[in-house]
Amino acid sequence: MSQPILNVKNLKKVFGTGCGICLKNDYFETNDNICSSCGSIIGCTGINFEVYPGEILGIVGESGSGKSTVLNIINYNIEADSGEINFSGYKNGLFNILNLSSQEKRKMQNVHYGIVYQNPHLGLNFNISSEGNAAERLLMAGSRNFSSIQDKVHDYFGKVELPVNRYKDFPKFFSGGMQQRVQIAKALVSGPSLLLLDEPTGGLDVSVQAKILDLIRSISRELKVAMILVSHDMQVIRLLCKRIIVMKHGRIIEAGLTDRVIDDPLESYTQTLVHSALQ
Amino acid sequence: MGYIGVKGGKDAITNSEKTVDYYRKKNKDKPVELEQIKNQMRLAVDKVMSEGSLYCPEIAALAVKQAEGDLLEASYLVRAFRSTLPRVGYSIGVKSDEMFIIRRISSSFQDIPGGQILGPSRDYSLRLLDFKLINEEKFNADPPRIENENISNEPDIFKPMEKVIDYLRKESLLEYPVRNNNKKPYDITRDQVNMPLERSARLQRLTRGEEGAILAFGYASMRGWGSVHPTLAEVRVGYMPVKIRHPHWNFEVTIGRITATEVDSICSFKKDTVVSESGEKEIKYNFTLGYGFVFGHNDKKAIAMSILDRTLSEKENNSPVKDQEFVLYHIDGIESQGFISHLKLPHYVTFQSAMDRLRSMKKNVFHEDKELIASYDE
Amino acid sequence: MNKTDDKIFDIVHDSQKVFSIILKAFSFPGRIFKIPEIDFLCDYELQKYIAVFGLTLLDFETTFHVIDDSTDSLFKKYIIKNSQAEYSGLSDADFIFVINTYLSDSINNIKKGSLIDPSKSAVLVYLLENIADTSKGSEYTVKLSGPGIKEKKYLHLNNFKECEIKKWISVNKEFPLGVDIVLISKNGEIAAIPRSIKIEINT
Amino acid sequence: MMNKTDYQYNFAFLDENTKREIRRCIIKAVCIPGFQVPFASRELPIFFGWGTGGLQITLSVIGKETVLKVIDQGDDDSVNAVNLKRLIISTTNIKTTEDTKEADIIQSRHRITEDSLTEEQIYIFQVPLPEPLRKVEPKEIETRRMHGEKDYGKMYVKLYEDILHHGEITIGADYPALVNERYIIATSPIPRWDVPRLNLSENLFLFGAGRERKIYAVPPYTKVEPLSLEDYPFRKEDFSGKECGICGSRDSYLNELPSEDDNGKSYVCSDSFYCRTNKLKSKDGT
Amino acid sequence: MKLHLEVKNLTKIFKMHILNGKEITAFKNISFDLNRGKFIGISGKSGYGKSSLIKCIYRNYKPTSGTVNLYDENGIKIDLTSISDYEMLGIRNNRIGYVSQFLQILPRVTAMNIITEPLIDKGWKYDTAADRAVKLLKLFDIPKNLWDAFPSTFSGGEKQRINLLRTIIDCPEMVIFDEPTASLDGKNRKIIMEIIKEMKKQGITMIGIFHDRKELEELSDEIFQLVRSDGFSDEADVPEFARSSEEMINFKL
Repeated sequence: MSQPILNVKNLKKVFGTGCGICLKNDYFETNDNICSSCGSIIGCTGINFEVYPGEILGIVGESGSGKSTVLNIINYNIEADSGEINFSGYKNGLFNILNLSSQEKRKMQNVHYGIVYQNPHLGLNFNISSEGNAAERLLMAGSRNFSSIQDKVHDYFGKVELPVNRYKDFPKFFSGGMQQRVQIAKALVSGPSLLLLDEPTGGLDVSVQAKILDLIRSISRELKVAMILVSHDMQVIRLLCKRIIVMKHGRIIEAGLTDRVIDDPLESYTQTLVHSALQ
Repeated sequence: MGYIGVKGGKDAITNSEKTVDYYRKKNKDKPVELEQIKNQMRLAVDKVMSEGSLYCPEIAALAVKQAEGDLLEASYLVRAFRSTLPRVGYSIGVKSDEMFIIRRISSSFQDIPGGQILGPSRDYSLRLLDFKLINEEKFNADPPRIENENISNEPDIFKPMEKVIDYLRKESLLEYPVRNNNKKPYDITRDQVNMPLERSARLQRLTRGEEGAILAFGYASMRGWGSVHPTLAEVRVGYMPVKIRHPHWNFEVTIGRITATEVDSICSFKKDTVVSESGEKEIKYNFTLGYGFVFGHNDKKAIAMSILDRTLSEKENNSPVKDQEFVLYHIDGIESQGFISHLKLPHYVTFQSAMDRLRSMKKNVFHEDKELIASYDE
Repeated sequence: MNKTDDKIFDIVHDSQKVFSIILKAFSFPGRIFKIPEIDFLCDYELQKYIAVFGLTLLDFETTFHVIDDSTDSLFKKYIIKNSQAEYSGLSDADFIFVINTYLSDSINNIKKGSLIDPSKSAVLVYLLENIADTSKGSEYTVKLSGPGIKEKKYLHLNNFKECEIKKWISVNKEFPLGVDIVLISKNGEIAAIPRSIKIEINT
Repeated sequence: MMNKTDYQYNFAFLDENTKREIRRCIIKAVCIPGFQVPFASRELPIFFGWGTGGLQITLSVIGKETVLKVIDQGDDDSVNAVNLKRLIISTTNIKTTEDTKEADIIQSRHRITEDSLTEEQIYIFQVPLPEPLRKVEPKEIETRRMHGEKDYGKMYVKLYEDILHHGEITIGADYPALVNERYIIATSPIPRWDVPRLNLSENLFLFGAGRERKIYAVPPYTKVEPLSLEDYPFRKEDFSGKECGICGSRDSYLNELPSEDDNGKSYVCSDSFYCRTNKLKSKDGT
Repeated sequence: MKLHLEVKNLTKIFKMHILNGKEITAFKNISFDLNRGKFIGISGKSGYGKSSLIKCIYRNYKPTSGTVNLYDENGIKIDLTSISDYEMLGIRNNRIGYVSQFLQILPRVTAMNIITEPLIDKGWKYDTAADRAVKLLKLFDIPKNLWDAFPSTFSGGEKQRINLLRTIIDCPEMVIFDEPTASLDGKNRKIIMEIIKEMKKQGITMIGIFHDRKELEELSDEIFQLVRSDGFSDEADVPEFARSSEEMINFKL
């Protein structure tokens, strides 16, 4: 039985001023994510889950459900109000990595995690070459040999099937699908043990979307990197994930094996979601 | 061996300075007296005190004389002199309602308690050259008297006057400022300057700023680059007492007075949601305030400063004039003239280094480069 | 400015001389320098050298704290009177003077700076019996390495608790956060250990 | 006040509070090698951008006995060097020298002297742009964060991009270097020729930026590595096959002088004192 | 005889939130034992809960109450209803296979990749996994030109053979069948039946639902018949997957 690579416990984030009720207590009302006393928005609360080596964990929910908040807390883009995350690659998972100093967090982002955003502007510098974008991760992680960095970057560009003659081009001249390929290669090139995917096929055409999903699937098989995939699209999740979490209003509504959640949804929201998705 | 560069910097500087002196004196004129500059170039002296960041009309007048009327140069002389002065202590915060007013106007209200006092102002004069000044006789003027006998409510300028914004505060249209009396005043000439700056430091940086730069940024804001278009609650000019706490006996002592211009401008309103610990929510609407304060008499700089105080207090940063770094780093005339002028210094060592690179790169031009350029040139 | 009286600490020239030695001590960590003899009337005569250090670097823009083995803390009074520096709590102090005693666990409360500005941190100034770079009679040595040291440097602190040095090591473990340490002996020797220095204890 | 024509400036111009503040900053700079310590820079009688940072450090460090050397572009007689010396002497009356070995303190713009330096000397640079990351990031708040987190990826990406698009690193002078394996610094700007001299030097280097209000330091015996990639190593300016037209030196930094004779140009040592002594030496030799 | 699977008091009640919280009982209090190497068949009328029962064992559905104990060679048991999802994935990958009526087709994945996937997931090298797959593909009589084709273009029989092949490639100790032959014609049925019989010979424990009673009797060591008790709800209201019975009668063959 392998140990989880990531263990998330009781994550909470409140957007807004917050008050004694929503910040200090658990927030129980489930019909919305607005604190009835101060009007703050509950980004997420009571979030508990594990990610195991090599698996793709899906987080599904409509926009505003808190799924991206959770992902951004893990990647240190958003600071959680409370909670704990243990990562097996850091002090054997015995340390709450939310408490790292900012220079250690930066290292975590650069070495241990990779992230692919829906909006490529967030993940890529549009004014340097695609190669430079991917090389940045290796340079950040301490590699200092141009040729070996370039070889590795080209290797990953090959894996994501980027045309060879475009390696030196700036991502701003690329199509959305190509930009996502560069993002994925960039995220993976430093050999992270956890890949975070935030709606990676969000704004793409259906045919391009399918190709990116195939790419993610084959990378998962080939590199055995664990992934968290955030999506509002049940079909995307179903295709890639064996375990999923269903979120709404900043809370986890239901979690389980993907086929179980789809075939036997237990919670009211999940039943609605599944039935509307499958029709 | 070929041509060898010529040196002799020391002589060149000495001669250059002699030439400057020659240009000032060559017309066999009689020297301008500092008293004349102080009295008749009042606004130039005020500007130099403001940008030179030192309140001393005599020193400012000397600087104007030495700089042959280049006011930025004069301000710089004053700033440099300022650096040599030991810091004796800090004054007690100057209270503007203690101002002995010579000018006070408000554009927010038709009339204000205490009345509008136009005072010395060219605002309404016709901009026509006055040729009478060419041959002016020696003069000694008396203060003008009010000639229109219909005006009965002559303002009592000797009484401390309530500020217009105090009226707005009483009406709950403007928040009272939050004061932290325990906090030592920020001093940008002594404390480290770390962005982002707190408001008190921003105001100091603004009040020392170069008038033209302050005007340019303030104007840009009004034209839509950050859109603050205020209404002036009050512009007041006058004399203010400066007090210190006596080091031994611990009471307030007035040590002198300064002339200053102060502006409160009322900008758009804001909405705040205040939530108490128990979760009670209160929504507050208030006007926002911009504040300007400069040494001497200078309406336009104080007004522009109040606009920039407002733009820099805005939370969202969607315009250059709302960006602290952009505004505060670039308004200081002393800093900008220095760096611009440094281009005149020799740079041959670093330029040598650059030439070396360029030659080297020209040698191994990458064929890809040509493709790259071709593909982006379209 | 004013003509200096021979019996007064000359704030212009004496403090320049002392500063140049302090700067040397920080530039060459662990190396022992001698604070110059200055003939002036010091009503804190007993520990004149640490007083001279204070007069050189402190003024009304700085805060300080004293940890003293005596209760009346003559030193604190002396510095307030002669430098106008502001006395503050341990956690706010720019300079912390530890006189004939130790900080122990309270070392964790002092300013270590932030990653954005690590210079907003405290300087620890210890007054101790003596400092030596020979190992006569001490039960352990402190091995220093890092910027300012050619290879390595040994310091011997007689009658100085080893556990205090362990506290230094722990407070300076995440460079650039940390504190800078100055050791001044009663004979006027001075040595410094900036936070950039790796400290090892050999017993 | 206006009657007082004999106004006397403090020793070394600055008032003592200012000197003390700068001294405290210098100590912090030495303790955190390469970190740019913010300080409240004062206006001086010379322009910002003309060496006020280096000058403020010099004025805070010198004493009555100090022997000072000031150079600009390596030259003791350059206009700016002369001007700075004039100001310092007029407020201190200290001795100045052109002899590198004789100087306790050397203030410099754009060069390190060719002659080696000792533990007893302090070398002070005038720095116009102290922020090395400005090349890749315009915002001060962001560059401070990057230093705080040792987030230097963007800087190395610049080198990578240079190599990718130009086949080599394109930075001329002011070549960035990593100090003590922690902070990247702007090297003053000195030419690349001088950068290796910062590494494991015997003397203390202090850097002052007046307009940008920063002080930083490279202590003695401190590792200073010019940024590079292993297979594209750092390279100095190439003067191979060239020599000084005055002293014949083939191993010093040369200034190129356009002239009308055979090659169209000639060369002369940038370090004027080195050139003079070298010429004397070669005379003695022959 | 070694006990392999022990079902105790298993109950599944669906709570239909989208039908105002209506509760539908799929089956109630079902208990039975399954020994190693045996085949148990489940029969009963359509909608009586046969499929729900085996889905609860495989955690396609979450049982409302009861336990499902899986025993290993040494008699150590794991309760499949209480282990974590991740542990259940491990059981699915290593110990229990599941063959449904249809192959769940992954778009743009070749037959070869579908078959080798379970092995690759366990860390096999692709070449070794492919060797094994080729042997089975030949054994199952899949034409060579289909190996690298996408199964979405296959016939029903071919798809179902791929499905079965994928399940048995990594030698599970137990396989659950959910009408594997239902959609096939006679010839293809025969092929599948032969494969299952071969699996039985090799000692794989099995439990299954077969549409055809004859097939079921041919394979089973024991058959359990699900029957309905009184008070059954109006079928018209009930969604397909939730039709139910409440009791089960056991009769041995």
